[in-house]
Amino acid sequence: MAEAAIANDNADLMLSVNNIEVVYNEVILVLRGVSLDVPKGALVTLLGPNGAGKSTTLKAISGLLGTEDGEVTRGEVIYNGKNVANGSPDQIVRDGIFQVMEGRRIIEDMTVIENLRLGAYTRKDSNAEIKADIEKVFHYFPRLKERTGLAGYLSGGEQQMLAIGRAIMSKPDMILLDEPSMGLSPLLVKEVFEIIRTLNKELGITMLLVEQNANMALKHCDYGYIMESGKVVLDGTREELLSNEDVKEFYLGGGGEERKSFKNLKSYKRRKRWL
Amino acid sequence: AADKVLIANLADLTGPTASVSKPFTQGKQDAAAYLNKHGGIAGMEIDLDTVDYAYAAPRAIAQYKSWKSAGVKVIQGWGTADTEALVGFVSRDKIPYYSASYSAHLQDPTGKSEHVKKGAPYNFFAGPSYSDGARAVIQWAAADAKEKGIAKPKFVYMGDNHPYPNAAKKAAKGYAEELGFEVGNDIIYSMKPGDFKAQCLTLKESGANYAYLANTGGSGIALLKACKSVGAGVQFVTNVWGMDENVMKAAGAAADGVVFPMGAAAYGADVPGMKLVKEINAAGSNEEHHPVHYMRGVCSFFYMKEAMEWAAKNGGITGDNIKKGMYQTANWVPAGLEGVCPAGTWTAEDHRGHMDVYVYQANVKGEVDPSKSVPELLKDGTIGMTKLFDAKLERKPEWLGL
Amino acid sequence: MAGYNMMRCGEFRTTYEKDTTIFPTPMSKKFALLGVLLCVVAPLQFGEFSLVSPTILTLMIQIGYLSIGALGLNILVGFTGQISLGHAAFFGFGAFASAWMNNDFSIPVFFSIPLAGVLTMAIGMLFGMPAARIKGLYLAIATLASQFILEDFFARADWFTGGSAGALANPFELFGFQLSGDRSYYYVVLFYMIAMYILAANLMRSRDGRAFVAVRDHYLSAEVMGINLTWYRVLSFGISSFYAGIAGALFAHYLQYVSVESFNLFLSIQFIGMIIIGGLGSVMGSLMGTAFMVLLPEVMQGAAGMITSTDWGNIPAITEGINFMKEMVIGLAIVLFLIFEPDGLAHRWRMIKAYWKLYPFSY
Amino acid sequence: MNWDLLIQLLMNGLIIGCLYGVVAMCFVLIYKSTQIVNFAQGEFLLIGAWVCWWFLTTWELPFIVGFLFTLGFMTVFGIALQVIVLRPMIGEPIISVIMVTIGLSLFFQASMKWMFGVNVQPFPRVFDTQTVEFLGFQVQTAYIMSLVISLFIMVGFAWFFKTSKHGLAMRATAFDQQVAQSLGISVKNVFAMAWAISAVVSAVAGVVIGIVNGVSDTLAFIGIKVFPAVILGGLDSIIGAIVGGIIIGLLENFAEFTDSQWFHVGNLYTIAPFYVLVIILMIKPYGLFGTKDIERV
Amino acid sequence: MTGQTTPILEVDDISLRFGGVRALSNVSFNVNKGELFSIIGPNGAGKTSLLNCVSGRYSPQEGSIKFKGQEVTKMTPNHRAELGMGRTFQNLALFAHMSVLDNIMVGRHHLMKNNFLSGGIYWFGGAQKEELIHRREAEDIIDFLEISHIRKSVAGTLSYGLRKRVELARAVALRPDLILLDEPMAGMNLEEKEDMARYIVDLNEEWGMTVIMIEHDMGVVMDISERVMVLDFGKNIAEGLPHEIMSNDYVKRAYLGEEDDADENASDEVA
Ligand SMILES: Nc1ncnc2c1ncn2[C@@H]1O[C@H](COP(=O)(O)OP(=O)(O)OP(=O)(O)O)[C@@H](O)[C@H]1O
Ligand SMILES: Nc1ncnc2c1ncn2[C@@H]1O[C@H](COP(=O)(O)OP(=O)(O)OP(=O)(O)O)[C@@H](O)[C@H]1O
Ligand SMILES: [Mg+2]
Ligand SMILES: [Mg+2]
Repeated sequence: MAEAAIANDNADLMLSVNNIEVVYNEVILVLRGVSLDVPKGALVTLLGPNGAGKSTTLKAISGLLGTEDGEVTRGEVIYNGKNVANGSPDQIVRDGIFQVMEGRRIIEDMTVIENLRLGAYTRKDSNAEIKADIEKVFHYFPRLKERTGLAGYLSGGEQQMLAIGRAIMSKPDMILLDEPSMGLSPLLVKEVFEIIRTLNKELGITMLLVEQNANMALKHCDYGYIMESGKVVLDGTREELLSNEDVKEFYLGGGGEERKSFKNLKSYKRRKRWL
Repeated sequence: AADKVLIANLADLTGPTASVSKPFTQGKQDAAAYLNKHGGIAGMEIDLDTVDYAYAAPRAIAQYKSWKSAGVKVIQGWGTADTEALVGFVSRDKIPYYSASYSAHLQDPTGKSEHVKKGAPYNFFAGPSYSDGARAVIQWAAADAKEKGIAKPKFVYMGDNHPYPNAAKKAAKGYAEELGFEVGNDIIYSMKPGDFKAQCLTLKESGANYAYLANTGGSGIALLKACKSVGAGVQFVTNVWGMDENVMKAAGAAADGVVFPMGAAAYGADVPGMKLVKEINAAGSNEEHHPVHYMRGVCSFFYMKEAMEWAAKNGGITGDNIKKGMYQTANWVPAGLEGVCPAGTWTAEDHRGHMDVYVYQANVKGEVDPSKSVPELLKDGTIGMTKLFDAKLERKPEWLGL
Repeated sequence: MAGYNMMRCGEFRTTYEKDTTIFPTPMSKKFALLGVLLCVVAPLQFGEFSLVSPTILTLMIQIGYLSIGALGLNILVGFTGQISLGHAAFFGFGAFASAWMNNDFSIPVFFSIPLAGVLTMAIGMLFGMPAARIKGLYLAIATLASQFILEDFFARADWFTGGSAGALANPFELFGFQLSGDRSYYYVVLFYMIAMYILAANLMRSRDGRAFVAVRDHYLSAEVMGINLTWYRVLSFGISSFYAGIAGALFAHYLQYVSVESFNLFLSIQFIGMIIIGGLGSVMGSLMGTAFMVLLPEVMQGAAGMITSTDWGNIPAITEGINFMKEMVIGLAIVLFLIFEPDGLAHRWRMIKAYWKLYPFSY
Repeated sequence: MNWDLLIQLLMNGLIIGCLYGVVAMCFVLIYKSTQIVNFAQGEFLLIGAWVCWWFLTTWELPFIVGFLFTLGFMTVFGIALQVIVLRPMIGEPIISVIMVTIGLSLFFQASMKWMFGVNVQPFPRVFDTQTVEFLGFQVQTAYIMSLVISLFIMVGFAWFFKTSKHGLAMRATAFDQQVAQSLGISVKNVFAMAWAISAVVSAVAGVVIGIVNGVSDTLAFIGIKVFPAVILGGLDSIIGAIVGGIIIGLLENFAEFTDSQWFHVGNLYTIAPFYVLVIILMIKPYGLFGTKDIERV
Repeated sequence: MTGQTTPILEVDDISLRFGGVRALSNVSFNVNKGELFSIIGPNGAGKTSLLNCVSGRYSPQEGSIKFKGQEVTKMTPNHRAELGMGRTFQNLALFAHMSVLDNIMVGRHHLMKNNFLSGGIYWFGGAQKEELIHRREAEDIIDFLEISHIRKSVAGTLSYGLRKRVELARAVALRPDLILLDEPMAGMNLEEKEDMARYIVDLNEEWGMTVIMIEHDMGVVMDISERVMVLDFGKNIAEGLPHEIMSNDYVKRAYLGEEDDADENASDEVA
């Protein structure tokens, strides 16, 4: 996608996914040729309905696909100039890509601190520095500090915070975020996006963000892609997408005409598809 | 081409009982090799089909079926597992089964004894039953106690709570009482060697003078060692599988003085039959020495051989005729094995072949050097065994099957 | 496990009834019937010529009763997710129970076999009680207790097991006919096997079967869905023991002799091997796995025999080692098999079918 | 009541218990990092014992040297085993992996018998005093050795798992391999480490038993025998393993005592611990120190 | 809306502690029959815990819970289900290895009679007949929730959003009088939320189920719920009609974090 580069001021790509095809269990074809580019330091978002293949795309990048016997059967994932498709996940993390998986996935039988320390597993830094960073995470998410018990007993949202905190701990070059705002209260959603922006703008961490909360995502992103049933169907800069009628209608709500209340949608919308 | 006779030979070369099955099987294989060098059985070459069933009864059964369909007339079997599992089949198919499982209840062909549920007409074995073996060593113990002047000697039966060790329990304890022993509570120790100091402490505390070990050698070693370390001053007597050269080597000083029964003379013993045994060895494995179980293997095979020869002369080799062949003469020893196998008598009502038992004592002098082989140790006299006496048990009808 | 959904695609059914058959496709139904037919004619003898040798026949009988036991264990492990290391003990209990009822109360074998199943079921539920509280591997080890406790019980309870001498079991009788020969007894086993497998297949597509799987997959939400955890955990012990009991009884009346020695921990472990190799949670898998475990040693035996019969047999090193190699290969075969097919035979079978059904488009 | 005997038995229980504890610890090590219950544990002990025996008899090395060589060998063995056999199984159903260990145990049993024969072989004299007096009770010197070593090992691992980053990695891997990988943990290396460590510890126990009872294939049975100890302490607790071991050891001997003094049932020694085990589990379903599963929805 | 105001659920100041953590302290509220009742509150406020107390996963240290006028505080979850209480979970709790259909059929469990005996002899014990009847029920639900295309696929392999929908289907299959939904719309995009909202409204209006819903999307909450309760730090902060809650400034501050700027995620919905 050329305009991706153009769209972004600094043109050098960090990650570019070229027309990949993903198959699960040797039989279930899920991605049918997905391509997307993530420029260095950009915040790119990936939207789409359930089952579109967003998480799969992220797993294909981070190499976690292999752990669910899925496989990239075609195309390539170029990260800093080298193809990491079907690479081993731990190596990819060392290379600097860190995925925050969908649905929290914290280590339930460890404490919050231990979880955070695991986030820093690949770092060579001294304990002191790691301790400092843990404090930083607590600064972002104060209520985590109070939770001394096992992480498994945290509330859904608290677990989500911990998951993001873990990503911060690993000081990656690039973070793949899978629905970070899921299950967070409105206030926290704002905070989380603030943090994401800070990480992106201040620490210069490149972000690929999968979100259902299109409003928030499009508000913060530089560039966006929209997937449906295993294909990228639309992409553009923030402005382009925000002004796109279909996006307005299906993702932001209240496209064009005055938005109906959730209660009075008597007839279901017929899904309009781009293909 | 001289026609062949197929003889089935079931062995446990890899399973839990391998350590004793190996020499026993070797005995039979050497015997077969020897006989084939000297015209086989009744002019027929022996085709000895040795199969390892790793002490797994189901595998024994499957093997039995294929042998049966191959028209086997006689089987050399092995242990409790296979023998018990096949009793029914062999008596239905009329195939004599020479086993190394010496449970007394296999000695009642008709099932008239109140101790057994069903007769085992086609089961034979050479050597004393577990019960008679126990009786023999208890006899010795009684004499020994008298000698030492122990007024009321105490006897304890030790073994796992398992068919094989329990086989001689009733008989042994009954006989011990008969001979005026005070019989203490049984002490149970697992067939799987572990740490048996607990049992030894109990034994020590029970103040027993004589303890009978009913397990196989492996766990016996652990027990003897443990009891030595807690210093339980008890005279041990074992069953026929409880003691041999390897056990002496492994147990070392702890095995010294243990008394045990044997169904055949020790290898190299000074008896007329030993000449033939040496030739058998030469014809087969040609080892420097064989453990005691080898000898019973040889005897078992030769008893079968003579029965088969009789059968061949009297209406051909069939299971039935071989069975009859066993009954022909009283107090018989296979030609050439005099003094090796005790004289045996089998009748249609009573398969208690051997009522007289050789009683031996193990002696271990000084420290055993583990890097030396058993023959070496025997040579330098570190380990050895001496024959104490021949126990002659009377053929009591009420003992049949007990 | 439940990958069966995959073979459904492209199959259209007109009624729900057709949709809930045991056999996912008409093809598989034909296959099954064919299999049964083969089993029925297998032992027949035409004059001199017979389809299977007596050895094969015994092996088939062994596979028959063992696979019933394995299926029982699979209901416990595969469906309800509770590992048991004491299955052999229940198998043994069934064997003794049937012999005992037949000998001491002269209940005809025809009835004593199912009765043994019921009795074992009761015992199984008793020993299953801990499952109410204990889970996973902790439970597995707790069942190890039932193995040792029952084994010890067998060795002491002379009245029940005949103690060290073991118990005699009478041959199977039907209207005064003795079905003791392999050929005739084979049909007894076959009948039971088919019956028990159909029973299981039905169980799995009805209410309690689903409850079992639900308990395995997510017991917390299962409870919220109105499933009584304790009851179903214990019940699955009961049902698996019922199968074990039947299998044991069939074993007893086949051998016509039962000895304590046969029911040790090793057999329990073998049972587990059968269902894992066959495929956890797969009814047919239990059968395949059993066949694998029973035939493996025999095949190895045959191979060993062949090698020794060649002039290699004269090389002492080989004749010495062959038996050990045989045992080693048995272990190795299990390892390799699982490396290449960790989900068991049944799963591989499904994948093959699924592959042809819906490649390359699934959704 | 016979106090003297009771004391002696309990002493014995304590010492054997520690040995059980060491073996139990091997299980825990594997389980903590891979969730696998290693049914080939007994064979690990056996291999350790045989290899050491071989060094001492055939090569006639002094004990210390031979022992260290053995530990070295077992490290390699553990890693090799993981790389060749268990690495392909990463991510597969745990139960299948457990079955693999069963297959392995069959394999090793046979191969050991083939290599070293089926007879019990005595160890050369290692300590010039086979037993030492201990509160008026004869204790095999070897057991003292195992006791000391096990204490070291135990403390070491307790620390390792609680604080070291690799310890955490092991626990994380055990909890969820996918997540562990997403954190950059190389599951492969973690497993290799776990198996190596466990193999080494097994060797220690194996050698000790070998010294006391001599080496033979039946030595492997202790692998099964310590299951109750493992569970009693809690599958994933190092401390628990030792405590569980000691408790089982004491139980056995106490059972033996009551049996010999009053009940005369016979075999309480082997059976009683199981009854107690079940009762304790009914009260504490995760053993004494095992961590509960999180039951949160 | 349903006129009568007989409470179907009465929660009388319950408190729940986990060691130190006070998850709930003296929470009381009633839910009337046929109502659509929402619970909102910051993360860790105790919403899920509250739901767990109602559905029987946790038992509160103090207080009592009445369902249909019946004391259920000490009752086991499965018993409550039989009384007509269904729920979905915040972190998915499907039977991962079962097909979607079987998942739903499990929901029918307490409404069915056949057991391992009659089930074993499927055709003769009347099990088949019963299974088919309930299968029809299940299919109705499948059609209603538009998941017929994944009827036979294994639940564990579905995408997050679909799984959520299947969970709803499973809960509906119990035919509960009271259904508890824990963040049913988490991880869905607008379009899907609209559908989900639709289903919930229909369940409430057409299928006559009383609904208790935990949800963070204020837009949805405001639009479809009749009454809203706010939890924070395990306490019942406020309770009332949606617009009342929206104007409650504690909620604005502690939950929505609204300064005056038109807020995003729920913004134009609420305007
Ligand atoms: N492990 C798996 N095995 C088989 N199919 C899978 C697997 N994981 C995902 N799928 C299928 O791949 C498709 C895309 O799944 P994916 O999780 O990527 O969707 P998504 O865009 O993340 O949806 P959501 O927004 O709900 O998370 C879905 O149809 C799902 O059923
Ligand atoms: N089983 C438990 N053990 C210990 N603490 C628990 C347990 N369950 C919940 N908690 C604690 O209780 C508090 C409330 O948890 P709960 O899940 O009810 O919050 P919530 O309102 O659902 O938050 P969210 O909206 O993020 O899901 C949290 O701080 C959590 O840590
Ligand atoms: Mg997703
Ligand atoms: Mg919650």
